[in-house]
Amino acid sequence: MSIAVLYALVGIGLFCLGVYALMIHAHLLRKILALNIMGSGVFMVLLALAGRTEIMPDPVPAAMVITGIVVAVSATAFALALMLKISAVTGRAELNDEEEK
Amino acid sequence: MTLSDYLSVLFLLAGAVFFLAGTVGLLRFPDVYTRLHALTKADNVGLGLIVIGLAMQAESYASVGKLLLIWLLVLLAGSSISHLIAKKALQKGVRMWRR
Amino acid sequence: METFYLVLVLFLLLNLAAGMWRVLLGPTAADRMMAAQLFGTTAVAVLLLLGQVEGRSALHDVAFVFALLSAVTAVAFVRRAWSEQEKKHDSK
Amino acid sequence: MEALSLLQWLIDGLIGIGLLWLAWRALFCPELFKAIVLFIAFGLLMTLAWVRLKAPDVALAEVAIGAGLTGALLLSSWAKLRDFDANKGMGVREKNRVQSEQKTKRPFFHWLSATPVLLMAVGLGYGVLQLSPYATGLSTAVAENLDASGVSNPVTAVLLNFRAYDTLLEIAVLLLALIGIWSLEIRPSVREATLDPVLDLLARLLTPLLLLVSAYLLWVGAHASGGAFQAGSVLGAAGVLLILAGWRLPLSLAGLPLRITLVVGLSTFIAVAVLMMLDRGQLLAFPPSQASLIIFVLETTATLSIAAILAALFLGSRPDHSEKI
Repeated sequence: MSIAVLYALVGIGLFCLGVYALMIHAHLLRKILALNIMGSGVFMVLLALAGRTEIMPDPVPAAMVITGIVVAVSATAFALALMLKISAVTGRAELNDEEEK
Repeated sequence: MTLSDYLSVLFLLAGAVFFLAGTVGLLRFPDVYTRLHALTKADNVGLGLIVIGLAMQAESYASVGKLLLIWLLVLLAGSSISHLIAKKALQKGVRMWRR
Repeated sequence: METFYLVLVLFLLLNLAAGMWRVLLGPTAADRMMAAQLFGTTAVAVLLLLGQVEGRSALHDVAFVFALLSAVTAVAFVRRAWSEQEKKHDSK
Repeated sequence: MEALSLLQWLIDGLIGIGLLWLAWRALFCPELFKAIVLFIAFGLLMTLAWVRLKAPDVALAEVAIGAGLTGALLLSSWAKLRDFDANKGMGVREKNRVQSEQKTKRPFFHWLSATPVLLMAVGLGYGVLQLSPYATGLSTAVAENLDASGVSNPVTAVLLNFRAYDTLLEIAVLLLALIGIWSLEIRPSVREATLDPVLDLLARLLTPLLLLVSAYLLWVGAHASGGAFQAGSVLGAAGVLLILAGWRLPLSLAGLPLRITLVVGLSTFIAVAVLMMLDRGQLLAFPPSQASLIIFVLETTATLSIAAILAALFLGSRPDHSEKI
C-alpha cells in the first residue's frame, strides 16, 4: 500500500459518508454540506491516483480538480440561495417529500 | 550542524511549546475571554518563533521577507479578530469567569 | 534536520486534533470559532514547515493566502453568524 | 531513512483519519452551527492533504475558496436562515429549530440506505486496490508539449491551453449560478448597518494586500503554482471582506459597469475561441508563438470576472436593488 492508495481510500470513505448523509438528512443545509464532502472525496481520489508516478504528478487531474472546486463553490452558493428561498416560501428548510401526518 | 542550525532548532521548539500552551489554554480555561488570551499566544508568539526559526534556514532574503510578512499578517488579523470577538461577547453579555 | 521538521509537523497536527475538542465542547459559538482560528494558525505553521522539508517556495504562497483568507471567515462569523438574536442561548 | 518514512506515514495517516472524523462529525452532529465550523476545519485540513499529495496549485485554490468563500457563504446563509425562523415567532422556535436541524428520515430508511452505501464503499475500495501502483497518466504528454503552450507551469498549461474549453465552460457555470441567484429575488440583507472602527481598519489594510496577492498569483501562475482561479478567488475574497465591513458598490457602478465586469471573462474567452476557429479552424487552438500573450489576456479578464462573480454570489441579491427594500 502506498500513500496514493491511502488517500484514495480516504477519498472513497468521504464520498460514501457524504452519500449516506445526503440520503438520511432532511435539513437542506446538511444536504449541501453532504454534497460538498462528496465532492471533496471525488477530488481526493482523482489527485491521489494522479500521484502514482515517480516524476511530476499528472497535471490534468489537478487542473480538473481546480475547475471542480470553483464549480462546487458556485453550485453551493446557488443551492444556499435556493434553500433560503424555499425557507422563505414554505417556512421550513427542508423538502416536502414525505406525506404530512 | 552549525550554530545557526542549533539556534533554529531552539526557536522552533519554543514555538511548538507556545502552540501546545495555546491548545491547553483553549481546552482548560474557563470562559471566552481567557480562552481568547490563550489563543493569541499560539497565534502571535508561537507562529512568530517558528517563523524566526525557519528564517534562519532560508536561502534568500526574499523568502525571509515572505516569512516575516506572513507573521505580520497573522498578527494583524489575529489581534483585530480577537478584539471583534471580545467586543461582541461583551455586548452580548457573555459572563466573565469569577473565582 | 528533515526528521526534526517532520516530528514538529506531527506534533502540531496532534495539537490540532486536541484543539478540535473545543469545537465539540462549545459552549458559545465564539469558542467553536476560536478553535477553528487556532486550527488556521497551526495549519500555517505546518505549511511553512512542510515547505522547508520539500524545499518548495510555493507552499509559502499557500500559507500566505491561508493567513489572509482565514481572517475573512472569522470576520464573516463575527459580522453575520454571531448576532444579537442568540443572547439568551449564550449567556448561561 | 526508516524513521523518516514512518514519520511520513504517521502524518498522512493522521491527516486521513482527521479528515474522515471531521466529515463524520460535520455530517452527523446535532447542531448545525457546530457542523459548519467542523466543515470549515475540514476544508483547512483538506489543504494540508493536497500539499501532501504534491498538488500546490490545488492547495492554493482550496485555500482561497474553501477557507475564505465557502465558510463565509455557509455562515452567512445559516445566519439568514436563523433570522427567518426568529421572525416567524418566538416561544416555540428554539425547540423547533433544534428539532428540524437534526431531523432525519425514518430509522428503517437508515438501514435501507446504509447497506448499498457500504457495498459501494467496499466495491470502490477493491477497485482502487486493484489499480496498478504506477501510472504515468498524461504527465509525459503534457511535459512534451509544454514548450508550445506559452507557459511553464503544467497545470496552467492544461487549464488555459490544452483543455481551455474546460475553463470556458467553468466561467459560464459561474455566471449561470449568479443569474440563477439573481432570478430568485431574495430580499437583500441590511445587517451591516453598524460600523466597527477596528473592522474598518482591518478591511482597509487587508484589501490592498489581497489585491497585491491576487496580482502576484496571476503573474506567478505562468511558471509556478497560481493562476486565474486562485487570483480571482483571492480578489473575490477582498470583495467579500468589503461587503462584511459594510461597504457597498456605489449605485453608479452597480448597473452596467458591474455587469460588464461580470461577463468580460466569458466574452473574451468566446471571442478568442471564435477568432481561433476562423483563423486555424480549431476551437481554442493557440499558435505557439502568441500563446503566451493570449493566455495572459484570457487569465486577466477571467480573474476580474471570477472575482466579481464570487463577490456577487456572496452578496446574494442584486446590488442595484439593495437600496429599495
